[in-house]
Amino acid sequence: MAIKTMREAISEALWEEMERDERVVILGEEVGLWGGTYAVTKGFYDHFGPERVRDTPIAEGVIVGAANGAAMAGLRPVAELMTINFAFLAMDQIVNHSAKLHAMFGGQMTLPVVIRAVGGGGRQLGSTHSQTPDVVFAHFPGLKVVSPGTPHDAKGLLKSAVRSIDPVMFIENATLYQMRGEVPEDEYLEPIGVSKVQRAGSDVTLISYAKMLQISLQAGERLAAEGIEAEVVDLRTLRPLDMEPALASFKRTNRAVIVEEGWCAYGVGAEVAARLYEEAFDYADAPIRRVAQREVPLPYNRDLEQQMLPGVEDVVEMVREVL
Amino acid sequence: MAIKTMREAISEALWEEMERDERVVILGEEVGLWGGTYAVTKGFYDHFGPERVRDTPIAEGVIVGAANGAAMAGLRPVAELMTINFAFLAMDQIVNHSAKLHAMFGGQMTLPVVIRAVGGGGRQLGSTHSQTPDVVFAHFPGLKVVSPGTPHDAKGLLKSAVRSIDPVMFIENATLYQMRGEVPEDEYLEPIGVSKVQRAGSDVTLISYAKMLQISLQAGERLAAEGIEAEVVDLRTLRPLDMEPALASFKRTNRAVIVEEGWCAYGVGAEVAARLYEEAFDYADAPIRRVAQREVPLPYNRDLEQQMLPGVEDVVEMVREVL
Amino acid sequence: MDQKEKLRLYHEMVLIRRLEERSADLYREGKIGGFLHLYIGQEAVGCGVISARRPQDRVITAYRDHGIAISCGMQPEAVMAELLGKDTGCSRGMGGSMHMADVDLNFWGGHAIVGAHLPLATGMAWADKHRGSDAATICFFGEGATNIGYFHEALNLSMVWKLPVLWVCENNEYAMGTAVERASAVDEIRRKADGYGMPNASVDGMQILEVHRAAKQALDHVRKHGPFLLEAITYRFMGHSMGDPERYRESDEIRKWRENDPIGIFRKHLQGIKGVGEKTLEREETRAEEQVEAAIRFAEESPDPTLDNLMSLIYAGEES
Amino acid sequence: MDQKEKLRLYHEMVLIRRLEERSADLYREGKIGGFLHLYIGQEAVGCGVISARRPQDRVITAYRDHGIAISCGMQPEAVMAELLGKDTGCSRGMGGSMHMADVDLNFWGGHAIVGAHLPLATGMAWADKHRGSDAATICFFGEGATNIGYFHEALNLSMVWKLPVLWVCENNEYAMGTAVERASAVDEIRRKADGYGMPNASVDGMQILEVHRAAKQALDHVRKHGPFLLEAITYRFMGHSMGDPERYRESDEIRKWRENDPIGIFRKHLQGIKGVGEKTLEREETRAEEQVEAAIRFAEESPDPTLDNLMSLIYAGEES
Ligand SMILES: Cc1ncc(C[n+]2csc(CCOP(=O)(O)OP(=O)(O)O)c2C)c(N)n1
Ligand SMILES: Cc1ncc(C[n+]2csc(CCOP(=O)(O)OP(=O)(O)O)c2C)c(N)n1
Ligand SMILES: [Mg+2]
Ligand SMILES: [Mg+2]
Repeated sequence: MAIKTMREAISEALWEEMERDERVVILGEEVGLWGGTYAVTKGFYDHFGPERVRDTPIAEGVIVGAANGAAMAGLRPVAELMTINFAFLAMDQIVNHSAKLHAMFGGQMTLPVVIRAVGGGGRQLGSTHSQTPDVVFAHFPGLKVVSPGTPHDAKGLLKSAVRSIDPVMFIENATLYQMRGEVPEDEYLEPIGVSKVQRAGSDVTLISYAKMLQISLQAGERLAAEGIEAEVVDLRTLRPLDMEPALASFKRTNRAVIVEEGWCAYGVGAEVAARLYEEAFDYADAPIRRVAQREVPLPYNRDLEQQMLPGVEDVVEMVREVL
Repeated sequence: MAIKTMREAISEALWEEMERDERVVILGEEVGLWGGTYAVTKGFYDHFGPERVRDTPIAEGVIVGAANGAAMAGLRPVAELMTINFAFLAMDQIVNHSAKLHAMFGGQMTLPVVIRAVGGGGRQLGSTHSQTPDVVFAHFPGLKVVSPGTPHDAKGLLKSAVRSIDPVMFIENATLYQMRGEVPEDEYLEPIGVSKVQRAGSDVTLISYAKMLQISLQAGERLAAEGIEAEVVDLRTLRPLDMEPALASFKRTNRAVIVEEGWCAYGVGAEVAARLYEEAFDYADAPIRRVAQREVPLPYNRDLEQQMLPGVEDVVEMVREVL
Repeated sequence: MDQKEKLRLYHEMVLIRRLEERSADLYREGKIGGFLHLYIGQEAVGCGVISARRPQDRVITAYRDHGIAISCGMQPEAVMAELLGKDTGCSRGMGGSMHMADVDLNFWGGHAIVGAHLPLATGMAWADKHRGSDAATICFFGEGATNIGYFHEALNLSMVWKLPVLWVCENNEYAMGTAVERASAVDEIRRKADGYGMPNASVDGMQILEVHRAAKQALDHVRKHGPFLLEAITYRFMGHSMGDPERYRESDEIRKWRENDPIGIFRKHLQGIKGVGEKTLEREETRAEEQVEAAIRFAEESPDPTLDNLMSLIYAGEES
Repeated sequence: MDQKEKLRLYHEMVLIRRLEERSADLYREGKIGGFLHLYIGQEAVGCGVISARRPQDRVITAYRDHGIAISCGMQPEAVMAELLGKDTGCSRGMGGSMHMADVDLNFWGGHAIVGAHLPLATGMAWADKHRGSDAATICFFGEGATNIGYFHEALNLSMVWKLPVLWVCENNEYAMGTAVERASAVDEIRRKADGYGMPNASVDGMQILEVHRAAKQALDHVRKHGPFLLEAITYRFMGHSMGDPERYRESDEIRKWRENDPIGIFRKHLQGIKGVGEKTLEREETRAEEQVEAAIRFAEESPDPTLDNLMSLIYAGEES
């Protein structure tokens, strides 16, 4: 297996799917001539041409709206939102249209659209540009919400997303693009809606996804040095949410900490904790804890911003608390 | 005390605040000449004039945006969104601006804006017009999210919202406007961010808000007939969330059911359950349960839609399960 | 337009009118729920424009969609059953009045978020152009919808990408209770096209033959050069939806417009044609009435959708 | 404009230029984080327009805001400290480069969601008009922002409510890497005003005196009659933000525009004025440089904001 960056893995997934299926088209701000704000679509414009890699005006409503319409008419659009913070300008198209038209018209229309959006904090961009509001999208039935934490999963899941006939919100992390990991040479798909154990352990269950998977794995290493073996479960998909691996692990470890980058209140961790208790109440030996972003609009000041974000130390401390 | 409808209570709150403070202005679609889509502002246009009761184009982005700007410049705007489903067209203004500008500019600007929005299902309006996505707004620090369940609280809380120098999302229920309840004659305020016990009981704690408060109270009556005394806690404010009354009750009853109208997954109930366990783990004698909307875009067909919404029977059944 | 086609259109207009009049009854009886927005008074716009389309041309509109559905070829049964929330409805009882569609007829719905279907139209036209198809997309919307951001984003993109979209603004003077000039900086809506350098025209929306002619010309332009904005001046005779107190307009104004009933106008025109006698017209009218009653019977006898139906509709599936 | 005011403006332009050049250094040194969008090349627009405002007139702009902040009267210390994320920064280290404001100077920020501050401007102007104040609101935005729905909703509402807003489009030819005509149906941005029946004008954005004159006239109109759209043709000499690979334009094009440096043009004009010698100009230049260095020292010595500061900012309070 080759070692690739997350950016390469995502880029390859798109490239391969465009080669495979000529209905796949990309649209968004600066996806073409510029090569993608985060260089994910670098080289696409020259190779696939401006008809399949469409630069758009700054108009998120019609970016997602046109993707929805094109999907209804048989294309397989991949819409890129420059950051997930701008998804709020397309919110109506995402939650009222992508997520609903299939069911609302009795199944006549399908909306095979992928909405790629980059999120995450920690880059001193100020509060409107640093959000991780994944949970907000995961709340809507009809939508699938995917957010990978390794290059391997990013590639396999994005390929599945492009092939899915349901709308998929695919959430990436700007601070993970440089991260490296193993990626198979041969073609493969990862299934949407399936969680995965990314590290085995028997003392405590860490449940996370996306960037926080990496933080959790690092915390796992740190804990291992102290003789504590953490099992790390990667949700990968927030909707539909597969609780099985987390439940199985929790039933063995009887202790869980959920780690997410977004705000704690009404976050992903709340749902996961509620589900663990609902389905494995008798297995809980200690309160399930959540590690998440502090309840503030993120500040520009570097140190202050870092303090507000969940880190390895926070996870390690919380694990000590549940043990 | 007089008996008044929810509509009258809300209307009176606005009227009194407009009489009290001439900085208070109303804007929105059909708030003026029409008298409000749900007749909440009936008579306001004639009494306060078109300068203070402003009909707007259908343009939710600039409705909330102009309210934000006017608030920055010293007015006290109350923006009405015809339904909360259209709040997604103003999502960026609500979560990226109302909620953030105060902190992002170091406290220089205040945004004393009230965003009134009507939500809820059960009126056969189809999936894009029937949502209860309150939790989605409650996820954002900087915003206050209020949703009353009685005429008394609606009036007192809305008056507090208008006086608050922080942005408040005030969520009403279309199917509650006709509901009657006691409303004091004298002026009063209800504090934002304070939950309240609406029915005393010792066997189980029902936690809910808005329309589901009424459903929970009805379930309480039904259960009482069987000798089960439910304590009903009304959250009233989703952010900041006051867990004290719910915690105190849960510590006595050791059993809780959370009832909300929106979808279960990543809903309000998840957060409340997670908090109860975090702060009163040892008091839980049974898994905390959630009663909520089924995970579907709501259908038009009347019976099918009703089946998807939480009702008294669902609550009663769930209580039996936790006992 | 030949006489046969004219009679077909007359029948279509009457069918729409009767169907909606009976829908209003059923709404009052509580058999139809939700919101019900009637097209009464505006029939010449939909019938006129859609009679100029070819089968490959897509149609999309807002919530005031019963007439458009019929003009696209939907059977009254499928409309009525949807209004009654039945499994035999065009949207299987999931959509209701505001959300009718039949994609096999190239009718892409009935959309109830004001303005939100304009981007959808842009996307459909993009897909057609991308594949080299010569289909056009016809997008209807109210004048109230021209004030929302979607209108701007969609018209601009359609122009930049030179997409085959015919934008049809049905200017019926009001958005709910808001008269045009109270919400729009220009009251001649076609002027808005100037901001996009988009060709445009205005037409008397009460005259079906004029609408048909204008639409034909506009569609020719669309196929050859790209987007076109057609403004049809019309009026809704009824309230915005059932239960509208109509405090925002004078009954005199309504009366004056009613004298311009598009069906009355067209009927007069037909009466003037040699060979079309009163009998012929009455026959079409009776036929329409019978169709509507049959549709009501069909709808009432149809089954409700089941929970299983609904559950199978949340997601389309895994792989295609 | 008298000679003293001209020299003041020359100093302002040079101060902005030096401050941004040094900011670029500090960014490369890692002392400034986040995104840094430089105004270099566009100084004549902000300086020219804002020199025509009265103190009661509000100013609001996008993320390319350092120059506008200085023109509104912000001290270089407050700008630099904000760039370094310090508690002494104009936004107390919470906003950074993109989010500068000083409401006491009637400068309402620096906003980084493209187009989102146009509705804010509408609202501020509404508040002023509502209170009977004669203040105007000046709203700057890029040509790229004119394609988003907010532009449409805000311009339309400002016209319908006849609000005192001067809309200033800084057309610098590109939105990130997208040339005007690749994203906008019209490349002469002022044409968009036609869709709202809004008076408009275009001005050479490299000539500060012309900008000043045009802004003065426009503001007169705004105070008397309502909104006006002023398009300033300009160019950004640097990348969109630090780290822009600039693959979307030719270096030749940049060179040609650089010959039109607004500071160079204005310097030449000043050299031609009797009584303004080379010495005077150099003195202003040196003063600007010293101010910038002093601002950097101030910023570097300033304290960081504390966690308590931040926590106290989430909500403003309960009652007013
Ligand atoms: C985004 C949004 N805002 C508000 C509404 C409520 N609403 C439904 S129809 C309507 C009026 C639309 O007027 P117009 O576009 O002129 O169409 P008409 O009803 O006259 O056919 C309004 C405000 C909505 N459905 N969607
Ligand atoms: C809603 C939104 N979409 C995208 C972006 C990313 N973005 C920031 S600046 C910019 C280009 C804006 O161009 P223009 O309005 O011409 O201003 P200029 O940078 O040229 O001054 C883009 C796309 C954003 N900040 N907000
Ligand atoms: Mg209308
Ligand atoms: Mg630009």
